[in-house]
Amino acid sequence: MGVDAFVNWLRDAAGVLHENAAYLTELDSAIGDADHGANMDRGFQAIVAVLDGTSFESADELLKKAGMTLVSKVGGASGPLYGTFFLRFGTALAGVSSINAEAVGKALHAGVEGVLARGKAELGDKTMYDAWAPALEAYDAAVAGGSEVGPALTAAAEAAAKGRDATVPLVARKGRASYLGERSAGHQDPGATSTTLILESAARTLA
Amino acid sequence: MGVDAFVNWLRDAAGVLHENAAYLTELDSAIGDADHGANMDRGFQAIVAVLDGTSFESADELLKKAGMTLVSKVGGASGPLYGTFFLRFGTALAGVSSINAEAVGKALHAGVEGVLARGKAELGDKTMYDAWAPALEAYDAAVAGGSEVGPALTAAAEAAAKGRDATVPLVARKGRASYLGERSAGHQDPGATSTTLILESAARTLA
Amino acid sequence: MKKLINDPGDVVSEALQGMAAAHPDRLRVDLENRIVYRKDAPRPGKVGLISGGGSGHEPMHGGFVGLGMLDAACAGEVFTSPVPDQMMAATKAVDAGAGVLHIVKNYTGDVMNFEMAAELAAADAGTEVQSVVTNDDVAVQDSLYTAGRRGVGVTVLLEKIVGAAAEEGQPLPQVADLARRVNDNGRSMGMALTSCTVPAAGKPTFDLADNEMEVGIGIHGEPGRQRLPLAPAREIAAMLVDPVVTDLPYQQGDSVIAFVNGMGGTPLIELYLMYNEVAQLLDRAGITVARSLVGNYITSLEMAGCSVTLLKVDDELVRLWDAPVNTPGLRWGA
Amino acid sequence: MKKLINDPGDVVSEALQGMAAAHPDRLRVDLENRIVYRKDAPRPGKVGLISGGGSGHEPMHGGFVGLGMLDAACAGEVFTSPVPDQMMAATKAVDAGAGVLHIVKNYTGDVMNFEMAAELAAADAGTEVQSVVTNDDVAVQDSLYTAGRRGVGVTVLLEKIVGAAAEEGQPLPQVADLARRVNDNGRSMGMALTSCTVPAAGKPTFDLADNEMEVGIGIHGEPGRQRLPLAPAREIAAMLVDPVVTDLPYQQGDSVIAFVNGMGGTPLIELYLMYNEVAQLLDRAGITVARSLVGNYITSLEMAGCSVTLLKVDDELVRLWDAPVNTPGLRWGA
Ligand SMILES: Nc1ncnc2c1ncn2[C@@H]1O[C@H](COP(=O)(O)OP(=O)(O)O)[C@@H](O)[C@H]1O
Ligand SMILES: Nc1ncnc2c1ncn2[C@@H]1O[C@H](COP(=O)(O)OP(=O)(O)O)[C@@H](O)[C@H]1O
Ligand SMILES: [Mg+2]
Ligand SMILES: [Mg+2]
Ligand SMILES: [Mg+2]
Ligand SMILES: [Mg+2]
Repeated sequence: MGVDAFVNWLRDAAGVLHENAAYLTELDSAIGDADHGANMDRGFQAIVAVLDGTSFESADELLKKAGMTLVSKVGGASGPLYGTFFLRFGTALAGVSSINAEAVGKALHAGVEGVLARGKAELGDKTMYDAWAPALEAYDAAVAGGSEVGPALTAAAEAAAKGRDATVPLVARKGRASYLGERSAGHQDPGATSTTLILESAARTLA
Repeated sequence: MGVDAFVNWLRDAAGVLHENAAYLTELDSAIGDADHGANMDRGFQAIVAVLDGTSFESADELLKKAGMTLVSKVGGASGPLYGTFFLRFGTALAGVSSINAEAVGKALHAGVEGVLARGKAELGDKTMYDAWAPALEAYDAAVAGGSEVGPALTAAAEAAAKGRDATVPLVARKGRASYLGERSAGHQDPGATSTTLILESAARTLA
Repeated sequence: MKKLINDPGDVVSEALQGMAAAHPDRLRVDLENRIVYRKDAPRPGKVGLISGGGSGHEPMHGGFVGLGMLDAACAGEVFTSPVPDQMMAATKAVDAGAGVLHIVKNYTGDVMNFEMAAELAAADAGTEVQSVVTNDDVAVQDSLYTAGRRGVGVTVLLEKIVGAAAEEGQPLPQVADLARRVNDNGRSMGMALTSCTVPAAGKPTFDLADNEMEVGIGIHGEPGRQRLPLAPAREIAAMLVDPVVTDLPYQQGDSVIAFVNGMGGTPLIELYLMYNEVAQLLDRAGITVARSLVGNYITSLEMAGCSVTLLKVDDELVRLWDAPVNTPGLRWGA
Repeated sequence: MKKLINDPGDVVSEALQGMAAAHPDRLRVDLENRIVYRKDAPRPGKVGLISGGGSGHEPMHGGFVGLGMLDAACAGEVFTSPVPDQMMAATKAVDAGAGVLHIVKNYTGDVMNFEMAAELAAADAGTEVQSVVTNDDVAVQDSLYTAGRRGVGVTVLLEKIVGAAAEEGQPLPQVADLARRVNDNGRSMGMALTSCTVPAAGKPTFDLADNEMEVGIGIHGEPGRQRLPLAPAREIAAMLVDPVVTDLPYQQGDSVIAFVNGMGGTPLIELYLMYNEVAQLLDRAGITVARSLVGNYITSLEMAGCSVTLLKVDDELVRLWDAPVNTPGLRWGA
């Protein structure tokens, strides 16, 4: 897989997040502060602007730049979390000669570890980690079963969607939704939703 | 006519204004600041409190006290205007041995002159004077035709009601409604409405 | 009606109690007469400054009592001018022999009640009383044949500037002249995004659709001169600034105090955004902003909206504006 | 959405331009980086104080920049914490060799972004940076197992008090300790009568019926802990004061700064009325009010509602509270 595939991913994700901005903000209104859609859209539009102006030699440079862009443009909880994800994802690809299913798996793991290091969420806290964690597991299982990147990402995205849906009944223990206590139950986590969109986009574009 | 009749008038007017407080405020919302009902009600309830606590020897003392009470308790435009009306109405009755149709007529004239002196309104300015002026005229005509106080006040109240209705199409040139310019047309003046209520009450109680 | 209140009939007296409790260092409140006094009034040799009006415009006027501004403020019911008894009591209490100036906003009720008070106070104790009536609202047209223009934003600036003159010991005639000069050089225009609710009335004074605004409003929740489609801040600023600038008229090279005032329910972020538009318009008109004031100072309960006031100033007015003031609503240099 | 704005995307930058235009005497605004600086920063020998957070809380934080308070404030998008680049730039700009204190409200986003900035600033220029996180909101329960309590009203009091300490030249460790002491001694609780509308979202964050209120809200328009029937001010005051008093716990004989804060759309008349209730409750609890603050200081856009903050103080904290401050949002003694 070359740089182009990752450029496609970021552009595709930007499009999907833009289309879903109002939806993500709607979800964030119920248990947060009504900015998740605007945050993700602002960040990924900034990435698109970078892509429009620069061409990248390597996937790791591209993805690190994407991460730094998110850190610099988003703010809020999602900025450092997704920013760290892409920074570490990119760093994990540095020096990798052939980006295959295994390399992408390592990068995903590195990225999600970054999310954990920053956010210190645990499974069931009703955060984006509730989408990332099952996605990683599904990805690993698929690769272990012989899948290539594309199908493995499809499995990951499907697992993320299940994880996202499973956030609905949870009482939040991290992030802004935790302030609501019991009242956070019954609502889908916005971050788990954007994570799923980003993984679905990956499944479409990275193959 | 003795003090009692005037006590009845003030009590009756207080009751009617209390019942119509929301209506007067509603009228004042359209072209003013939504307080005319509260103002009139506060003032006349204060008069009732005075009546409950004091007995008056003469109609002039009673009515002057009513006027002073309105001045002291109402504020706004209606406080000084109605306050002055009752002060001068009372003053005109001072030393009058028999309060008959003529004496009441003089008192009404004196009161309305007070309203004019304070407010400097002209006919057609869309104020309470648009109810007072035709009322005076009708009262005088009735007395000239031989009417007693009761029927003369009935004629006055009917004329006031017509004057009140005639305020509807007018563009206000005095008071708060004048700030609205053309937009004041199409609304009935609150003060002309309360004047009519007070005169109707007089027709019912002074005889 | 959604308000932080108890019984609607107790709003004014309970708010005054709150003021008294919050500012015991600077204010003394006569709850019976609903008068907010500067704690150390009367000040020997100083002209007493009194204002007052309906409540619902906070911080005006009670919040402008203190060093360098008012000596007393009389609070009426919400949107209802106070009664002469209050102004008389206040006049007597702040008179230290140098006379008293009444600062009255031009509303029929305010003018009549203050007039009665001045007549009575003069007759009663021989206090020398002068009055100045503010009438800066350019939204009111044909003012010659009506109740005239409303007193709005200029009142705040006037109380500050005239307060400084009184504080430095200027005599009554001079203080009164200054007050008239400030009024003559100031103009305002306001607009509303929402109505407000008089507590005793219990519902909004007018209804406004989500895509509408009222332009040319006063400070009593009354409808304005025109109902227009909601517009961007840039256009609203022009609607407010243009009639103000052309009315005096302000001219290229004039220096002004520029005052963007919130109507009570508009947050500061929007007022600063409006100020940005206003400053740009003034810049284009060649008018220099000597000083500025941005915030909720003369309000209409919880109404959303704003007004723009421009006061043409010379060095003397700027000096008096800059002089120390220490009131709950306006404070600097002290 | 009824607001005095142009394009929703430009609200923050246009409001910052307005601040810059309104306060050229005291502030310098880096519009590119969205940083409000004290005009004369850096001050030689003085610990630099920086805060920041999402916009929509005005006057906090930009309005608290100036003598005796902050050296710089970083403005994020509405309700979105600023990014590390801003805090890094501000940190470098205000560092005068005495180090920099970051004042951070406890929200996941704010904490993470400030953390990244502190790491980068320390690595980059060798600036000594300490951080204090405010978390005074007693509405948040089970805070041990969650993101913890929100930083709300205490932040305002802390910025003032710690600002005074920095102004008088106290060294960074002492200033940071003081900040933690202030935070440890302060508690807050808030409620909303209405929601607010994030400009980019275009509609209210939550819907509330005419007879409902949200109790236990923060400052980001988020729903609170409980939706309750609308209650009189007296009962609301008890709902806010009781959990605050019992949490520290405050005790008979304690002296406090009592702070009744408006959420942005609540007019001063209601805040004073609330203060009256709060003062009576404190009086009954035997708690002495050493100082008070009443007004809209840490807001949620145009939300109607209020919060109560109590800060237990000793003579030293009162002395620092009373020290001169000259910012657009808070000013005395200067
Ligand atoms: N500690 C955390 N760890 C992982 N994810 C988190 C954490 N805190 C919040 N999030 C995620 O961030 C999302 C909210 O992002 P956003 O609305 O952009 O930021 P903010 O909460 O600062 O407004 C939540 O839905 C949640 O998925
Ligand atoms: N100059 C005036 N002369 C006569 N009546 C007036 C004048 N100005 C106002 N009014 C009357 O006062 C009424 C309003 O009274 P009110 O609402 O109690 O006082 P305010 O206008 O001060 O709120 C008007 O409807 C009008 O009839
Ligand atoms: Mg959010
Ligand atoms: Mg009225
Ligand atoms: Mg009125
Ligand atoms: Mg946010």
